[in-house]
Amino acid sequence: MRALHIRLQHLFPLGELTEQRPDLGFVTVPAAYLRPTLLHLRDREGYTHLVLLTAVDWLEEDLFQLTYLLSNRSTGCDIGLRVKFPRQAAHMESIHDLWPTAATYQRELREMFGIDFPGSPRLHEEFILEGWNDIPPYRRDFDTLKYARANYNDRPGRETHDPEQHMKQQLYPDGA
Amino acid sequence: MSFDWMKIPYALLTVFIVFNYGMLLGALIQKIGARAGRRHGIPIWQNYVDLIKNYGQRTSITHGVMFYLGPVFRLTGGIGLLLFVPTIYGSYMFSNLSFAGDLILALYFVFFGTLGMALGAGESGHPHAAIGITRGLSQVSVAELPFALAVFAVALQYQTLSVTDIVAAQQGGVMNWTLFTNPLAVAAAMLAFLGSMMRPPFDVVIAPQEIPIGPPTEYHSAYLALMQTNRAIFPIAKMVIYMNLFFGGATSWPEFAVKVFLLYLFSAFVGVCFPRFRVEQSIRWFLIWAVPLGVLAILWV
Amino acid sequence: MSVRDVLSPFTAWKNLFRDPVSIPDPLNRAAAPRYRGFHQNDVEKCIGCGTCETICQNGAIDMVPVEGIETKSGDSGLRPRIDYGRCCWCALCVDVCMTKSLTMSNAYTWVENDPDLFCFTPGVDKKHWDNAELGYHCPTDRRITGQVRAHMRELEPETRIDSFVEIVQGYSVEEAILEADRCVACGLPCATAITSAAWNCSTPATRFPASAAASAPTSARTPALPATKATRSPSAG
Amino acid sequence: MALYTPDRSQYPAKKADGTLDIDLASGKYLKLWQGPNHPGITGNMSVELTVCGDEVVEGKTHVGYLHRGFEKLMERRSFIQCFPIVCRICVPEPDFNEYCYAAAVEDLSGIQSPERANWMRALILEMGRINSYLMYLGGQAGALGLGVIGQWTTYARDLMLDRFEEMTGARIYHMFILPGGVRDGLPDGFDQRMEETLREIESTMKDVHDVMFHNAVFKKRTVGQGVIDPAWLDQYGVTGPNARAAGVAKDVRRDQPYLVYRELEFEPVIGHDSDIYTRSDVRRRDLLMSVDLIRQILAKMPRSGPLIADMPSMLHWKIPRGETYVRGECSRGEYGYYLVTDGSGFPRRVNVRGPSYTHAMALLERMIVNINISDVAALMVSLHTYPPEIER
Repeated sequence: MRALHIRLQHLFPLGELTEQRPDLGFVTVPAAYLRPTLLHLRDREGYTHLVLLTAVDWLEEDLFQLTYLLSNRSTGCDIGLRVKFPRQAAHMESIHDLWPTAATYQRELREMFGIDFPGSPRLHEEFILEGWNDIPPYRRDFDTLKYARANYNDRPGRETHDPEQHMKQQLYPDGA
Repeated sequence: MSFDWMKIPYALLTVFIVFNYGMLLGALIQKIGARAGRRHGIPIWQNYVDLIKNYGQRTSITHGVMFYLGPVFRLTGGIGLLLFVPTIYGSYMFSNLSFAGDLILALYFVFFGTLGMALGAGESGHPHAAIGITRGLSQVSVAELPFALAVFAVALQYQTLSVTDIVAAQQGGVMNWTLFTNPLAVAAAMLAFLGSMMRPPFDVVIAPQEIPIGPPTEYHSAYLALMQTNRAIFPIAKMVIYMNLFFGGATSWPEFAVKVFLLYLFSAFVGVCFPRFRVEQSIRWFLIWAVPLGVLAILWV
Repeated sequence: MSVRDVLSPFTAWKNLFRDPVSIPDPLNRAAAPRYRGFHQNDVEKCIGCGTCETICQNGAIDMVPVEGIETKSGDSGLRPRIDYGRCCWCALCVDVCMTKSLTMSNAYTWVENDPDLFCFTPGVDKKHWDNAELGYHCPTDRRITGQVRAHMRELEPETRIDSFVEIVQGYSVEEAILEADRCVACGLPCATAITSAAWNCSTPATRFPASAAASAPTSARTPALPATKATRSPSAG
Repeated sequence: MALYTPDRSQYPAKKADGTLDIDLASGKYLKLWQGPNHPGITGNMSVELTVCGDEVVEGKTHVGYLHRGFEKLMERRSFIQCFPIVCRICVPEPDFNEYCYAAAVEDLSGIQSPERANWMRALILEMGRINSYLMYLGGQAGALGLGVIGQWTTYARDLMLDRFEEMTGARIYHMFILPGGVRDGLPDGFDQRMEETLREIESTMKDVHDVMFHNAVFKKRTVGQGVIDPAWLDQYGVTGPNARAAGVAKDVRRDQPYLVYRELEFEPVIGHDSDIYTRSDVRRRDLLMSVDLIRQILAKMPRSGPLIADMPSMLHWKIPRGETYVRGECSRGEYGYYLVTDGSGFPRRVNVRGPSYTHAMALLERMIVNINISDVAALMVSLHTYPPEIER
């Protein structure tokens, strides 16, 4: 994993390697170098299997992170490429021509995180949510609890008591 | 020739007996099939429960007259078939409304129900119905072909178009049955029988997995009940014809019961063990295996 | 296509004369001894600490006052009421139960016409499985949170006998952290304290700021952004 | 035997962007929905078919019928509270969710699950694999109208569910693999009952072999149908039996051994024809291999020792910032959890990589073109997809 990282660093301006396990590492890639890095890994290093492509919302840092996880079956190693970019007007280059299956991931990411992948096929078709009228729901600032309360009713007759408050009230009704 | 009006209530009595026998037999065969799957199977009266429940329900949507007539046609096909062939040979009560050329009418009635369904289901406007009709009609037609050939062979053999006469010719010992006098015709007809019983490998028409969900879902409530009634009568009626043409007919109800049961079991026996053909595969299968047998049967005569 | 392919399928019929294996009466089949079935609660042992409510990720448990159970020192007088419309029988509430009063029987059939009856207080509302012996019980080992208080080291009697050194040695920092970690932030001792500021259950934690439990009592109950009771009803929150 | 060659002159042309130019108003094409409630579909999904005659010219997978946003829900639950909901992501084989989630949490928090717990986990995973395959075989035969197979395999699966029930306390959602270990050891007499169950499964599989795999009609329907080109494996991320039937021995148990698979003897099952028949056969042989693995596990596993690691109090358990990916070989392929933590008591992001995600979407849409409508169900079942993995 280290050797691979050193080889890659000669070619691309990569960040530090985070070695989670001996066979799994994560490395940050600038958005502009993503495609050549992926191509290099796929065609030269044997990382032919795109395991997953997903996003992480770092709301506090105002960043989206895309993780491209690639796997090399002959060495049994995985490398995750992290790409970070601002949350506003989030968009990323599409890789559906490298792996056709990425189109599905990108469709889901557009719907769930609102990240645009220009050129990806059927990108704007609804994937899971039909008639969704709120902000993309997997963003951190989407509050599921608030949404649920606004749209669904609760079962009547449910009420609970906080043991501490209840006890204080019962034992010291005057608030002593 | 004067018409004997008493024949009508007697024929209806036949229908009644056959209906109940069909209901019980259907459940029995299901139980036997369940045994092959290592299950206990349904209670023997389950079909009656379903039928009564379905007759008690009404639909709340409308599709047009033809749609509703579909199950009626289907049932007419079943009852008509039964009415015009002699069920019990030699019995005045249960020879029904048979007449000299009834074999031709019977052949027509076998097809009549499917045709009615096609018209009815087509009216529903459902795209699946169109596919189902195409499949149903093409498969029934091709399955009918060997049967028709076998019937011609039998008609040629006995030189008559009257079912009663054909049965009469087969009396006097097992060796007189068409089964032994013309085995090729029987073989062709039995293959056709598999095709018309809507059991695997020829049940793609009603196969829910393979899209044309078909009449059982389109029709519901009392319409479904009509079709269930038909499902109790029609196979038995068809087996009565087979019994009469190829297996020496029946001279008493117990003989009838045994023969029909064995015929019914034959379709289940094959059906449990095989998956289904696609339509064009089954057409090809009939053309390759069953039709030549039918042709040979005619040549044999 | 070989002859075998045509004939071999008919071997299916060999089952015809075997006994069927389907269960004729599925309703009265007894569940396995460990089965996670309906809840039982020993109301005498239960102290109403509400930890089961905290851990329930479905928001199925409410703490409700029960007639005949007095609020007294060490017992909030509340008992858990479970909404079986939400329960998923994961048994985390049983695992976390501080007093091991909450258990699960291996009963699994219960029929009612009124859906509201499926909101019930185990142990208080009498049910047919209340005395069932078998079922899932709170395990004895440390699982979700420690339940046994760590023993404080004491001086050996030989040393004690001729000195005035404190006999009880107190906890080391690690032990204290672990002990503070056991706190489930139920609030029961805090509520009965004369002045809650002077004696607070989380005091050991404030003494050792390195402890993971430092902010635990607040975060477990009322976390800042990601609400623990994300799915629960507003009335229950 | 070219009795009939389909007339493809009516087929739609491709537009510049690669999509098909389908004019429904022309009457040449018909839109059909297979699903979402339809016996010939795997779970709650649907395929929007455009057909020309009896042939499919385009198929689009639609999911979302059971979307509950598990990944989002988990962001609002503490690490232990996530544990009861992950199993719901795959109903017929829920244990891989529990295992992958627990393993990811352990990886990030530096906790080692005890040796005995690892053996227990491997046992559960293999039992779940058998269950999943049994369900598949019934479904594959049922999709082609051979109902009797499903009845036998359901019986065999029921026996396995009994073993699950006595071991884990539940039949479907076992909720047994906690982060840090497992909930309990084996009950008394489990080995013997397990052996009886395995024998019964083996005898059922022999019957299945006779009736389903030596069946003229079944062969007619499945041989040469639905071929996955080995070149597609990397393009579409195909894993598991679908890849193994294409002659590529992809098996996480062998490639990146987890739990105790290093100590077990097995060889990944492969096939070469890559059609529906081969895929069913690979799964049948894989099932028998799992039976063998369970025997090995029961013979080798330690019978005493801790079942769960020393854990911090899970009520206020925090995991330092980090990210990891943990995978396992489930009955459908590579199952993985990508977990990101941010130092709080809640996961920052959980992403479930279910094998069906690529199989049922991109791969199925590619394979469904130019097949008969009747074969859609058989093809879909043969990819062995479970929709909840897609929509999570």
